[in-house]
Amino acid sequence: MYDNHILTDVGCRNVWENGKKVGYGVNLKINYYRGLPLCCVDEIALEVDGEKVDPADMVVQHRGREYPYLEILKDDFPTDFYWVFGEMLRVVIKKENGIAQGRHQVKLKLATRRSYTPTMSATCEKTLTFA
Amino acid sequence: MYDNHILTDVGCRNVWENGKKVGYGVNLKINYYRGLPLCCVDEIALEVDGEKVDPADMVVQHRGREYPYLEILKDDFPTDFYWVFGEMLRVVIKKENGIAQGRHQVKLKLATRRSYTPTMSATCEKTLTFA
Amino acid sequence: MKTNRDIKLGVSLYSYQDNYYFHKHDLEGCIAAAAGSGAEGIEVFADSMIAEWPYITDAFVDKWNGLMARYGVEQVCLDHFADRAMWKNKQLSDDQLFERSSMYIKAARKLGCSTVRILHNEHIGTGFSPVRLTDVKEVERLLPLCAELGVMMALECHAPTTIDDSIHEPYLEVAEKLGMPFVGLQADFSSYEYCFSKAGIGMMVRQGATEEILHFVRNSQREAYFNGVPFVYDEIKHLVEKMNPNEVDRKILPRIAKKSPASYETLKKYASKLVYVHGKFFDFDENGQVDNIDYPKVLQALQEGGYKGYISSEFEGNRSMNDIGWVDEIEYVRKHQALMRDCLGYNG
Amino acid sequence: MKTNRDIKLGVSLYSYQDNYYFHKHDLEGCIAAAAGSGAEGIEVFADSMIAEWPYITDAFVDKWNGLMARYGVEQVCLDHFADRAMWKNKQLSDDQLFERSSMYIKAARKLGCSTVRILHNEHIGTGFSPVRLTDVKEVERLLPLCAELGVMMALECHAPTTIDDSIHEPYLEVAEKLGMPFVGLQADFSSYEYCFSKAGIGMMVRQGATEEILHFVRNSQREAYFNGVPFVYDEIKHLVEKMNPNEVDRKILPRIAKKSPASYETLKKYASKLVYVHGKFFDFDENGQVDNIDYPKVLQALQEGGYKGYISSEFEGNRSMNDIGWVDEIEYVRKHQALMRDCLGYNG
Ligand SMILES: [Mn+2]
Ligand SMILES: [Mn+2]
Repeated sequence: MYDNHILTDVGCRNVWENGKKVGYGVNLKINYYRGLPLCCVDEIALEVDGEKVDPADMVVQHRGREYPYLEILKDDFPTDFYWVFGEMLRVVIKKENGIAQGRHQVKLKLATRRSYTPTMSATCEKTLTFA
Repeated sequence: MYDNHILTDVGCRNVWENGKKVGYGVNLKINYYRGLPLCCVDEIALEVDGEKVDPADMVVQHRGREYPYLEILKDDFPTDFYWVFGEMLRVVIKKENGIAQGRHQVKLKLATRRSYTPTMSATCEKTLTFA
Repeated sequence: MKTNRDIKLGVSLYSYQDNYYFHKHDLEGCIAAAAGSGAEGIEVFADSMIAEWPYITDAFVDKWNGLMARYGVEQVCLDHFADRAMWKNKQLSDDQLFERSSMYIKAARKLGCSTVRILHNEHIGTGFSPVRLTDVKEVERLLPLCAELGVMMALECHAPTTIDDSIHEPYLEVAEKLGMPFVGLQADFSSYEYCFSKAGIGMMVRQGATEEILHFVRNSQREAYFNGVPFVYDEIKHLVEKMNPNEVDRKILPRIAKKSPASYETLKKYASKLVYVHGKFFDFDENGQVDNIDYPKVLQALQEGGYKGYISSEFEGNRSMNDIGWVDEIEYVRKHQALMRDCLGYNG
Repeated sequence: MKTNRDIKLGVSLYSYQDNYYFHKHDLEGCIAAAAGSGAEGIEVFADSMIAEWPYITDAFVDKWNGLMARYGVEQVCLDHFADRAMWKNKQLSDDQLFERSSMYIKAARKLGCSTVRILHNEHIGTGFSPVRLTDVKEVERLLPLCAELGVMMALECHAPTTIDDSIHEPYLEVAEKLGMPFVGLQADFSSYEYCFSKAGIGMMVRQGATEEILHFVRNSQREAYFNGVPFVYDEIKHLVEKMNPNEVDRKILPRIAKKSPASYETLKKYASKLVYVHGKFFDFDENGQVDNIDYPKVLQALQEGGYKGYISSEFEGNRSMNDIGWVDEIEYVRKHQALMRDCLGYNG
């Protein structure tokens, strides 16, 4: 659901600290008709210019807090942090020197677990300009 | 400037009070590369389904306050209420029973006074669905 | 606009999901859209349109009640979900699922909804859901809370099941056993589809299906229905084979060729016992009728059977059409409400 | 990335206006884009990207300085406007305009900008602006404040004027008279256009102009420029007439056919006195050069003339291309910065 829209170009850019690029981030929207707890994210898989992003390098930013991506996949992660329907979830990839400014081919696979339907996976591929 | 975008379909709907429709509103975006004080609005002219909206029926909603449209055109209207660049200005047309829900042809002429260029007028016509 | 009719019309805000997802309308805008369609009841998915969910603050409750007053509508139903597969390798225990279900029921009460659409284990039959949903044992545990709060659990009977499918009966029996009549049947018009909607054809074709085959099968379904005979796919299968179905067709056909409407007689018989109804629809035909559900017949059965309660518009065509552009959900619901009023004789 | 070069490169956030208007990037995103292009200076339009304008809270100042530190850039210039026609039937008095100008200068100081692009009365020559902008008298009144705060007023000399146009001189004279050297000349590369950019052709054609004629005139302009001879429209006018120009062409041609670059020699002569420079551009050609301004020549003149200060990218192609779709401003500025670094020998 919403496959064409789960990968957005909003806020697509490098992340800086003290004058240096330390990563880059993209904003995702949910592939379902309602919001879900973060712990119901089954998979966020990113490929940039044909190269798989290491899940260990990914952090998820949500309502002013930041969680290592692998953390939200763990059993007993809190059930009350909702990825709100229609709102963006920011995924930052930690990487020294970030990503070269400009256009990159980004592929996202987003899988979420739902109540009564099996885990649904949406895929979206776009050329995004990273600021 | 931004002619195609000055008339938006965001929040396009009837306005209700106590279970009754008392008007309808549209959200506009500015036709310039910066924000302008509300008093620099030279004209907001609306035509709905070919019929001109009476300027006396229009109110402008801005940062939690509401001004009769004709008020913002008056000399000495405050100069520090900015229509922020990229943000929407809500125009509500007071009308008993509002507008019939559904699609209507809306034409907007928006003219703004600027610093060094003559008053610029943008026109936009769209079919909008009023909720 | 509030009435005192036996059958009242509502809108599930689910119908406006694209407007919300793409930020055209916020919760208030969706309620305004529902009220503007002429509906008097609101069904809300807390998971979708209450941004602070799973918490509901007093401030939100006040805002909510204010919206109900402003738009002259009433809160009717809140949708419950059963996210048991909460973690990758671990599921909620029955106790935990019970806690979450209680949360939905208390939220319904806070918002003044007399009904919770409960996601019971047989919602879409058996064998499809990957986890055990809210089963009879859970419902039994929830009944005292529902009785205390006065909230009815509506068992949404969605295709491929029907309201008279015996798989829903144990829920009613447990309520009877406890003497707590707070669980009841909810019809969803998906059970009354006599063909598949043309809303889905475009998307199926974009996924690789053969347009001619889809139209042929759909027309055969319609012909059978309007001739009053059952549609049997095996009877046209040889004709479909001649049209050279590809692999996508072969995957899709068994699913969409199954359509046949549940009995209107049964609906009439059950009508007075139903606690809620979903007026599901996907698209209209050239005559302004829902293009795969016989609304005049379905609504007649409900009316003649003495249904008392809400029928809420549940537009689902957005999902099969929004991959290629904007679907005007507000316009769809407006027409749907007008059609339902027509069928029920409310326009005359 | 901060350097201690004589000529530093900046970006006017004006370049990212569509990203901001359409909510792709907020102020921080635009600063990140500028920093990512390799620039070390930021020019900001308070009227566009400071949402609380005309007020600047301490909280905003802290955020701003934090952003400068995070992205390793420095604030360079804030743009002043002269909205004298504030009301429909009444204009700001000179006193009121002075107050507003002071507001911009104080804002620049608060944000750490050493320069204010002042919208002086001869910015785009005379006879076009509907009101008297910030004239010599106003600038004279502003000089003491600028001297006190250490803020330089940059007189942006935009086409059709040039830096050596005598209409700018009275401003410099009044500063000299007062012994307050806080007003200076700012070059804008619009003065160095040797043809019109192809960025505008699409829009002009969409407005009804004849594509063949536009290309013919543009090619004639380019031919003349690269042959080192002045472009005289009258010499090709009879050829244009044979192409049957329509009314739109006749309206557009006098405006776009006027292009001829100001003198590089003069630019070199003035370079060491300039206080700020706008690297205006609209589009690139196939070779990665700006398609209507001779950047190698212009930057050579500035460098050889001993310019010390910022050249800021000012992308304006968005305005002539965004009526038919998204213009990738970030990519344009990135290429522009790379081109300027090339021209200045910063890449070797
Ligand atoms: Mn339903
Ligand atoms: Mn400039």
